[in-house]
Amino acid sequence: MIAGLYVYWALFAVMLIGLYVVISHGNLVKKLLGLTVFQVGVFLFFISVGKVAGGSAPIIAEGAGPYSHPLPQVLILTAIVVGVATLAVGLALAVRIFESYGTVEEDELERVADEQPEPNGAFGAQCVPNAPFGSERGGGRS
Amino acid sequence: MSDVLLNPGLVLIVGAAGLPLLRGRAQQLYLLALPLLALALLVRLSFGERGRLSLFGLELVTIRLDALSFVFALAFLIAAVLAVIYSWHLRDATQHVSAVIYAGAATAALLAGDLITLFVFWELTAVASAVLIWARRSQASYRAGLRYLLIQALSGVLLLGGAVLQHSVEGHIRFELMALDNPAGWFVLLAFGIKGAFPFLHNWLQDSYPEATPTGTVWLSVYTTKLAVYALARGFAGTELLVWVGVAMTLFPVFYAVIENDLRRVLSYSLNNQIGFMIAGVGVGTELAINGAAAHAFAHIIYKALLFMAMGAVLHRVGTIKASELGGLHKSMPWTARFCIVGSASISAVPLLSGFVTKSMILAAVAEDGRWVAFALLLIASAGVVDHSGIKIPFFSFFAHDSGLRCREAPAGMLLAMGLAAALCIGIGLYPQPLYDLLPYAVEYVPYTASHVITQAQLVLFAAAAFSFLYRRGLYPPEIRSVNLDADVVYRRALPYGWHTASRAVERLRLTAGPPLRRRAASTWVATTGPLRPNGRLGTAWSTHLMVWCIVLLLGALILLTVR
Amino acid sequence: MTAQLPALQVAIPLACAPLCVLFRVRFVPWLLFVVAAVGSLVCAALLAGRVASEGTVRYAMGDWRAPAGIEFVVSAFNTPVLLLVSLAATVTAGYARRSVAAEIEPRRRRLLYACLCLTLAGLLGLAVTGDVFNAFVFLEISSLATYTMIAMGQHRRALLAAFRYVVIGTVGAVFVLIGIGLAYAVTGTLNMADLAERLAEGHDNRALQAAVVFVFVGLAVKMAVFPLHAWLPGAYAEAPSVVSTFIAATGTKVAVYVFCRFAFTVFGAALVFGVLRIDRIGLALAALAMLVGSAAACFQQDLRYLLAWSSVAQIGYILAGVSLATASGVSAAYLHLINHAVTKAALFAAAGLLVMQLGSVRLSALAGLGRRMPWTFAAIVVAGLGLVGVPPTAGFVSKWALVTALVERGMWPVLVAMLASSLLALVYVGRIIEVVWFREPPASAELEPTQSPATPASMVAAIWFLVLLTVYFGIDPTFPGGLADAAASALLGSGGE
Amino acid sequence: MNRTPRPGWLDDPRNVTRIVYGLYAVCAALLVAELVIGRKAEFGIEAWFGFYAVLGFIAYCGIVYAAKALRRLVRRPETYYQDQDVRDE
Repeated sequence: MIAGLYVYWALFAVMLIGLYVVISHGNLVKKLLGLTVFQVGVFLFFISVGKVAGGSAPIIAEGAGPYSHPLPQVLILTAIVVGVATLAVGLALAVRIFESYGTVEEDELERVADEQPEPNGAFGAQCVPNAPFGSERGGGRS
Repeated sequence: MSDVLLNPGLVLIVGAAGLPLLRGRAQQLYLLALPLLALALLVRLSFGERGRLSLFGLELVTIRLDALSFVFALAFLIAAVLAVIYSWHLRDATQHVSAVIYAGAATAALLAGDLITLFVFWELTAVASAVLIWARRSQASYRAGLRYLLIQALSGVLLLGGAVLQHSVEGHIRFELMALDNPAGWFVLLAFGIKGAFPFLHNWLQDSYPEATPTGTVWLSVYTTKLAVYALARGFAGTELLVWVGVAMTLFPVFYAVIENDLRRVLSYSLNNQIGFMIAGVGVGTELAINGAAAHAFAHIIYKALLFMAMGAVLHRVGTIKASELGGLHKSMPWTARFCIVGSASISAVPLLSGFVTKSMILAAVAEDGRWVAFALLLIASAGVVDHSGIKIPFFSFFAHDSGLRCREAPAGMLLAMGLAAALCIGIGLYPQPLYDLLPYAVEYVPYTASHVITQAQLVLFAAAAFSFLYRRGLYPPEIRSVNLDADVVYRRALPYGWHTASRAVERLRLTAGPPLRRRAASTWVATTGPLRPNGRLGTAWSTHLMVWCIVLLLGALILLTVR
Repeated sequence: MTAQLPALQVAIPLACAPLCVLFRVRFVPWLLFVVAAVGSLVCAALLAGRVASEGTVRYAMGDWRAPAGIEFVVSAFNTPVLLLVSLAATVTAGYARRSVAAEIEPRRRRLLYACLCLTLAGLLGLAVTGDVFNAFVFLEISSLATYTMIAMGQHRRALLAAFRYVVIGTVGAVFVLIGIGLAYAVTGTLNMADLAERLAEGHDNRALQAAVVFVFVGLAVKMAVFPLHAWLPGAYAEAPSVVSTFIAATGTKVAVYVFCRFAFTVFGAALVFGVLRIDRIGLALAALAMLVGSAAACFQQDLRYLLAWSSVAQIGYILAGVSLATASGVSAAYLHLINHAVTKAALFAAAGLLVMQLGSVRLSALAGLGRRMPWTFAAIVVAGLGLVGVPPTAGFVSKWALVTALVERGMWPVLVAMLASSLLALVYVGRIIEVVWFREPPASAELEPTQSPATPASMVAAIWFLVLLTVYFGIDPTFPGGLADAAASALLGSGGE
Repeated sequence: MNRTPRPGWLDDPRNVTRIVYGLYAVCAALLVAELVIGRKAEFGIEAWFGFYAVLGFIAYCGIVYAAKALRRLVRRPETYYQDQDVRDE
């Protein structure tokens, strides 16, 4: 009835590839792409759960044979919308980050954020040597 | 509820409030009326428990009158009457008020049927009696009183701790025979032991009693320790440990009494020694022994008060009580001397006097119990009593070499009180049956057998002969102005000295070892808290790799740990 | 009309969101948010009344019956959450007008209000839905709106914080989705009640067990359970004040509720705590969170970061209560959830006011200001003592309940961690007090004339309303306590234990 | 104070000596009485003749000598504690 276990292994691999991209790549856009791959893997997993071997599309008609379970497909339509929205938000943020930091590499972002003073003077670097609870290097983060 | 007020002790405590309102003769009469009233109330009160109160769910029994508490209460109140007469000349409301409260609190503590009531009055005796020491109004008495109060308060705290423990373990706070198999018993025993001046816990007594006023010491000599004896007889009768504690108490003060110069301190050591006899009796715990302890306490209260009265009279008239300064006073104070001799003979257990008919009960009980080591040691201690109280007190103050001091005879009130006390000593000695009738158990003891009279007379008189032998050969230790170290050296000298030394050492250590230690601590602190700081490994904003790693690892860990 | 209440609960804020964007008049978006918040509060109150009198209310969306259709369920276990979220929204709405005006540039204000409405709708939907997939959708609605709002923070670090939250939050949500998919594969249903019925047996199914783990790890991200907490400090501290006030009170709390709902009424305590022993891991993580959160809070230099780290610790308390899986534990968790939400909202609101007036809430910038701004700092101190758990604040009541629950189960190590954490809380709250009252103000502050604008009454009123509510709940905890007890018994009663 | 320093009976050393000899005589009489009347005894040695007399005498001397030894150990000047007290203040 189910399309065979190898499908699950393959989809599992897709998910892991997505996650691996998120972990291994510093570039924010690549991270988002990895995230999308991960999501797509999950979506496919959902759909494969509803697949009935030899079943047709779930269209009710006279004399129709067995058909795949429609509910996962409906759900995944919603999930795809959610995924697209997430991707949109993420990309928009990436663009904003590039505009304000000049880079989308996460390691560099961290360094740039620490090195350059914040635009607002009140939040600028305030070094407190030997304060009882320690000092903070470079710029504040308020 | 209203029968709470039937407490003779409460009569004294409440009545004391009226004293400062009166002046002169009216105050004296009122002062005398208070213990008489309490005495009348005590005699009219039937045996049994009354005055029940409920406090925070605890059942308090404020009055428990039975044969044991009655004997002690009777002695307490008679002594109060005598002490009031003795202090007839005194115009010091502070002393009167505190003395009457002290007597009342001690009496009420005797009657307490539960540990909480006992604790309340136990502490009240401590506070009220400390005022009697401070009333001497000297620097030495102030400090002695402070030490005294501190130790007495400690006893109270231990008692309260014991009460709480007993309540949590046994579920009640009744004051009954206690066992030493749980910590509550040990707490309470220690509390009683402090007030009863057990060896190494005794020094508050010799430290403070000689510093009190002449009249104050008379009051002090009556109550605190005898209250402890009563409490031990009630709570720990038949406890083996107490036999040996008692024997030790009879022995070691004897040596100190021989070399002590301050005669009231000699009496304090002697007091300690007499308490030892009673505690040994309590420890033996047979009917005869308890009877002996109670009877001896009764007689002891009278003759010890008499001795302190005599010494107080000397102090009152002469202004010093150092044996090295005194001598030959029998010419100036003949009656005081006579009464003092009666007291001394009583404490030495000379036949026909009160000590003879009571102490021998304890000795007989010890012998009857087959404890021959304890018996022999008590006999040796008895010989010692003959020395310090029987001979040293009257001899060095009233006889010995004439110091040349001349003064007037003691005031009439003092003489009357001493006379009454001496009469009681002789009366009990001659006709002990009424006292025996009061004792907790039926008495079949006959003091006046030929054998007993001969042995006791031999003991006393040969000891006296030894004294005259040694004294005339010049072998008796001379009276020397000195301070003799006792257990109090621990807290009066060693502890303060140790504290000073330790604090100096700490200061030095701070200066030498401080900076490197501080540097080390600071670097350790930075190393351990580093990750938590805003830019430390944990406190910083985590990168997305790290966060996703975390979630993946947590997922993996959870799957490994939980899914089976 | 009253029959439609469960739908209205979500529909009102959801409808207000697009309207916010449509209207360009200055104050209308704010007004719409007020309408959404007050409307949902009214709905929540009416629903709570109905639940109290009639028991569980079930509502079939579009009249499609469960299990095929989406079902909304209002019962004792989610009325506290509904009330809390809508009340927080209402107070935030009062606070928002001046705060948003001060912090957000005009063209983005209506977007912010729209996002607030969406977040509100998402959180309420998450609380009210009886369908697991629907729960995922609402989770994403609220999350997406939250990411956007955080990015509107004044400083560019907010962008980074929001991005990180997007990544980890999405991974978490997808984990939840995987879990739901596995559960669906096993049972063939998405309705919570139906799932519970079908999951009563067959606990040794590995796919099912994996589903539980996925759902809980995913939700742990949203709850900010240590070590998945890392998004929280940045997100709370960099977001606009109004946003941090709102999400500090609601975001993680609703996630905790969903956790409870899944644990007790979907998978069942027998599976989650009996077979899988999630409770042990939950308690261990809770203890870690308490210690690390409070300890890190002690070292923060910025008031809002400090508060955020303290939230990490407080989530530990709540998680500990839930993980006990006893009536008293879950009740204590609910109570602490309510009390902490109110307290932390008050603190973030006060921090927002300080940001507005001083431009910074670095502790060094606050030195010696206690005398100049006594009311604001008094509010911070009272609420801060609530974090420590000093009577008579609400924090004391719920911590006490939690201590009793822990003692009942003999969880001494967790109890020790909790007491240590409270001690650390005393340290960080003490630091605030020390800086604010006992330090000399920095010399520069003396020289510059204070140009701080007048304190807006609406913001102060909002702050003090929350602070007084904290104290009131501390003195008379019958109302939140009753809600919490009812919730705990509703959860455990149907949890199959 | 006492007005006339008239010499009392006890001021004469011979009288004191008489008293002491009287005491010795009574002691001797008591020993005789024990011999004549006899007494009960509980323990072994106690039954020995003159046990109490010897005990009284020996114990007394022993105590006095022991106390003399003790004095060498514990004797301090009278101001011993006062120094401490003064230093405290």
